Amino acid sequence: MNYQGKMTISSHKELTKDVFEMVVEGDAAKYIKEPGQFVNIKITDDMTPYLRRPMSICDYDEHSIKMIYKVVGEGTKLMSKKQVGDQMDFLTGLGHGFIDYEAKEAIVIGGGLGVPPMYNLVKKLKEEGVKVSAVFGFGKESDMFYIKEFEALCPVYVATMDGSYGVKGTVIDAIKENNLSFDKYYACGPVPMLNALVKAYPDNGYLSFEARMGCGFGACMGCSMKVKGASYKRVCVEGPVFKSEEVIVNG
Amino acid sequence: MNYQGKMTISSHKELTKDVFEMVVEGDAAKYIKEPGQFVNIKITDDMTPYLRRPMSICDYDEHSIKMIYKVVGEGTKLMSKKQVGDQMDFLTGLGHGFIDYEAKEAIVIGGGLGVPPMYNLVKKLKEEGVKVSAVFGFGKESDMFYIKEFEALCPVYVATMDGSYGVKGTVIDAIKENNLSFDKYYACGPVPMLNALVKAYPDNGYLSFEARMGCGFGACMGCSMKVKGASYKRVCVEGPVFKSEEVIVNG
Amino acid sequence: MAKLHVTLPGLDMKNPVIPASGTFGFGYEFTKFYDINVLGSIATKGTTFTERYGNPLPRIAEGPAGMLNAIGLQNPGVHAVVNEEFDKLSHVFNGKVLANMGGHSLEEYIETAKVLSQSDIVGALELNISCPNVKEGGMQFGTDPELAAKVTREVKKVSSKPVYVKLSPNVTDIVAIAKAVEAAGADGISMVNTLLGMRFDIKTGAPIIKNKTGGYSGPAIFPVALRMVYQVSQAVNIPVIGMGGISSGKDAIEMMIAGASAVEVGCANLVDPYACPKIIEEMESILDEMGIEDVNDIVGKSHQF
Amino acid sequence: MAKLHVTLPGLDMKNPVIPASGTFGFGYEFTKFYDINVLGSIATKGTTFTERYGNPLPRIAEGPAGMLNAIGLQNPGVHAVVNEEFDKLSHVFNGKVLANMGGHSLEEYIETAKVLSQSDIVGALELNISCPNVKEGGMQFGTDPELAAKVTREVKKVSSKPVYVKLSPNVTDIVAIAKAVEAAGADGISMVNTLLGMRFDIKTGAPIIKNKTGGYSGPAIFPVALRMVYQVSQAVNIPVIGMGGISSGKDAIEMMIAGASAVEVGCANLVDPYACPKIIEEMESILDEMGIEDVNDIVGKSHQF
Ligand SMILES: Cc1cc2nc3c(=O)[nH]c(=O)nc-3n(C[C@H](O)[C@H](O)[C@H](O)COP(=O)(O)OP(=O)(O)OC[C@H]3O[C@@H](n4cnc5c(N)ncnc54)[C@H](O)[C@@H]3O)c2cc1C
Ligand SMILES: Cc1cc2nc3c(=O)[nH]c(=O)nc-3n(C[C@H](O)[C@H](O)[C@H](O)COP(=O)(O)OP(=O)(O)OC[C@H]3O[C@@H](n4cnc5c(N)ncnc54)[C@H](O)[C@@H]3O)c2cc1C
Ligand SMILES: Cc1cc2nc3c(=O)[nH]c(=O)nc-3n(C[C@H](O)[C@H](O)[C@H](O)COP(=O)(O)O)c2cc1C
Ligand SMILES: Cc1cc2nc3c(=O)[nH]c(=O)nc-3n(C[C@H](O)[C@H](O)[C@H](O)COP(=O)(O)O)c2cc1C
Ligand code: FES
Ligand code: FES
Repeated sequence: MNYQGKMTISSHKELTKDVFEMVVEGDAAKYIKEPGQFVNIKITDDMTPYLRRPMSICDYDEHSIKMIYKVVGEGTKLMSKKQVGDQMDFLTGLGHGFIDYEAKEAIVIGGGLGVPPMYNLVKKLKEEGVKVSAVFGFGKESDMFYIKEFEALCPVYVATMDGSYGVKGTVIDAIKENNLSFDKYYACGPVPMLNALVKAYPDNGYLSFEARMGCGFGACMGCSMKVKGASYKRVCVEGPVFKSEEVIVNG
Repeated sequence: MNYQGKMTISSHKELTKDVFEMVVEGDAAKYIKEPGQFVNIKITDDMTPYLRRPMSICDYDEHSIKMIYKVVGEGTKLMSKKQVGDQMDFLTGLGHGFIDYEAKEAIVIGGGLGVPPMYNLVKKLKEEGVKVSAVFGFGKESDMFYIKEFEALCPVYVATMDGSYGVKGTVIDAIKENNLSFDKYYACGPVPMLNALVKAYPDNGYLSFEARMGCGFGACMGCSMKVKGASYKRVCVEGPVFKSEEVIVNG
Repeated sequence: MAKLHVTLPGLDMKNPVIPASGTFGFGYEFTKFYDINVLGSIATKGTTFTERYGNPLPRIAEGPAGMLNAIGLQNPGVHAVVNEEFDKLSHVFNGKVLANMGGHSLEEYIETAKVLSQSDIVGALELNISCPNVKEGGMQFGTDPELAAKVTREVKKVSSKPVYVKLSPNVTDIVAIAKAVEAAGADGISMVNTLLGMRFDIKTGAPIIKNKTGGYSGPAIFPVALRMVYQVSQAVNIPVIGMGGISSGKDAIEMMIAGASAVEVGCANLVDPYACPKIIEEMESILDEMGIEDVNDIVGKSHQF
Repeated sequence: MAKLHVTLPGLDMKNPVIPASGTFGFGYEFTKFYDINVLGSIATKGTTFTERYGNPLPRIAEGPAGMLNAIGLQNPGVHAVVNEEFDKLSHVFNGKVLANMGGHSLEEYIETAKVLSQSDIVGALELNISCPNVKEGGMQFGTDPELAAKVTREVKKVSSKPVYVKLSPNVTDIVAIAKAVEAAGADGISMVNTLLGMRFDIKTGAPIIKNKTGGYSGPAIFPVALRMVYQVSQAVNIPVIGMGGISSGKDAIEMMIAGASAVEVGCANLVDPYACPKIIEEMESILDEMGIEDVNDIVGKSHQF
């Protein structure tokens, strides 16, 4: 039942400016059930930063978790200074991830820091015999990361807002320009991207949402999202992955 | 003018239960002018504990400072966990210490954690040709520390409250039972001990006081003490050492 | 081993530690972490008569040594709470709960209290007149002694269980409000709720919390909470449940020394799901170290000074 | 490079950073650390008409991310301040100071203001009606809009310099008090003073601060201070000097976004004597990064939301 524990950093490197890959090892990894779940990390032992920081899981096995994160504030800055051998306190196996692997042709869609959780998902989909392509959106070429790692698994299409790499525009532009066909899609990224996707493709999608979280395990109601067919759902328990059919655009 | 700087721990060991000796190295040491001054330490880089922690100087040279401290609360507990190589931020050369070394026969008197600052003082007094003895008070034998180090410099007389070592009672009992004669005394220890000394020996004494401090360098008035002949003096700037003649007992 | 058992109106508790309302849901999220029967009681999520979705997101921000929230009393309404949430809870918790309740209006408080107080699992009601995060009702009842007394009196009339009134710290004179609710019949006082605070995104200039202001809680508010508990517990003759920033057994003991007869632990549960059991254990070991045999002996120990 | 120059009534400052009263003495202790001419101004230690020793020791305690103090306005009296302290300060500081003043009674405020406002080095007065650490006067003037207006009006009558009124956060409705002092002629508002708090020694049970309660300041109070500055700066037409927990350039910018036209930095100076110059430098570099040319452009930027 317990899914809390100290994890020890076994690898930590900068992928591109301010974006880091971190691997941690420890028993709490074994509570992760599926791609798209997240962990919630107490970065320091003191009172500041006070709250845990939620992070998606890029890849995992029984004993380790790989995350990719961007330094955006105080917490991630402190995290970036951690060294191999340092420990942090983790809550693991949080939330409901991507569990529907029944598709013929699927695309996974990641925007910025929404790219990492697609990694383990692509692996799972391929294991289940699904034909997968990946569509990623970044601001500009120098923001890109992890493309080679994905290319080793599946075809990758990129859109950049400034056109410095791949298609100029959004992931939707990349899907259209590359004439990608799919019967299911899986997406993670900024809310405007998710909203645009639901508008363009209202059916057969799974979208992973973010929210500022108080707890990450359902106790505080800090992350409630209005969805169709229920009064609300918690991003941290019922989510972070929601069906495109239940998402209320700009809800 | 600047007397603030990072110091690096070069040695750290437990002398007796909860009492530690720490040596730190760094440039800020060179601002120390005399025994009885103190340093003010920011133990962590974060906001808790918020304030610096004042500590007496047991011994020092141009590049290093030795302190002896007891774990009594959160700050000293965190300090006790620091390791050789760790850094802390120091304000050094604070306060006015013991500067009068003109005596024939002097005794230095230390109660508990008031013992350490006497170490460098004894050295100074001996350099100036003063005949020195030391009188130390502890709760019980197992609380004692640093006796051998002092015995290498001068005769040492001990009082313990429970009589488990030396004279049973206070430092004053030890002075009396050992018939110590002196024309000047120098003391540091808990306020009740200092008050008792001033009552017993109103003249020719120098006593080092403690106070909860906001800053340690004269800005906040957190440490003001009522003294004779002035409206008040700050323990951190005009003190911590006061003349017995100016101390108001139970002031 | 120190005795931790405490008895307050409606709450006979094996120890004085109660998770605070809004930080523990209706309890069962925590059964994933530990057996919640170790707790003295549970203050359940603020319940209103009708269902509430609460405020728009973001609802959470952070401060030094604390957090801000503007949940806005999201809850499924009193009937769903009693029929569904309390039912689920009664399968995993065999103690009595302190049922926290909010309201838009005097009428809503009264109707909610009627329903809640009839539930078997409810030991007492906790009347929240201090929620800073709802537009109408909420804190305004808690900042005016007369309104505070009025809602207390009306709720007392309809409640078959003891009523604790939960006070806001955002007031000039908390003692006046405490005395007013005592005079109106309150069986106990819970204090404090959150301090009203704000944070801004320096890039956009916008308040981080969509509702603009939020309630600040956590260690940062501990000295303020201690002061208020000290003041109020000396001024009234009903027990005070103290809260605000408690995150260790030492904190809980300090709060009881200030005058609290029991404590609630709020956002510490969110950061460390094991906060409450750890606090209970630590209290016991500190009391043992101090040679204190009964936790009741430290309640209000500071008042003699 | 971003322009940091700001102009407030009586204070033409090269930057908006002012060390807060009581945390900077009369300035010269800090000349041991840096050239204090880098500062916008200095809010000098609270001055009363007659000399005050202040409260008994201990005067200092700690809280999470903050400290408590109960100095009790220790100062050598207004004549000694003007003749000795300001004289010494004028040799090392060539700006104008914000002369903070306290009082037991209306009369003491008036007499003190007369003397202080005649000193050349004084740019403006800062009328402290919010000190929680003195028995009479002090905070009581700051918790009642009528009393607050009265003392403001009387001090304005005798002062030849602009008057800033320093408000207490320990109130239900700080906007009402701000409006009252504005109507009474205040030229500006300084806010906030400390939050009333307590800590206890768990071994003895005694309050750590001899005076029992103390004023809580530092990062812990930052979200509360931001909220109050936001509320007040929208409700009045005079400038607000914002303070409470500022310890970085980012904090100072957030406070100005909330609505402050300048900031004071209090107990951060005690922990890091270089706090103010560091804050000034950091403000400049953050504004540059954000592409903001004039710090005045961020004042009250949050009000549009
Ligand atoms: C389910 C989930 C998965 C995530 N996965 C990743 C990931 O794989 N990689 C990655 O780089 N980031 C991820 N994020 C965002 C990440 O949590 C934030 O970037 C991080 O918390 C910022 O912390 P900070 O202290 O650096 O920033 P600050 O702005 O200083 O944080 C202040 C507060 O805001 C919250 N916060 C700030 N930004 C966000 C945000 N975008 N989402 C949620 N809370 C936020 C923080 O948790 C904290 O409580 C995820 C968020 C969620 C909810
Ligand atoms: C000039 C001076 C020299 C000192 N020299 C030594 C020394 O050589 N060795 C040693 O062990 N101790 C010394 N002390 C006492 C030491 O500063 C405290 O033991 C220490 O600050 C306790 O910190 P804490 O966080 O562990 O305790 P806590 O009780 O958690 O501290 C809380 C607050 O109280 C203050 N405080 C607590 N006890 C004292 C005290 N006795 N005196 C002053 N402030 C206190 C702390 O600084 C802090 O602000 C000295 C104090 C002063 C003023
Ligand atoms: C996320 C969250 C939700 C809360 N919801 C409620 C509530 O519904 N009713 C209530 O009376 N108090 C509510 N509170 C206030 C807490 O019960 C408690 O009074 C406050 O947080 C102070 O305690 P703490 O510092 O230990 O968190 C809430 C607090 C938080 C952090
Ligand atoms: C040690 C100390 C002494 C203070 N003395 C005064 C004073 O004399 N007059 C006054 O108006 N405010 C006084 N204050 C309040 C501060 O000026 C400031 O309003 C408060 O500390 C909040 O700011 P901060 O969080 O940056 O410290 C004092 C604060 C401290 C910590
Ligand atoms: S973050 Fe607390 S319920 Fe989702
Ligand atoms: S500790 Fe601040 S003046 Fe002495």
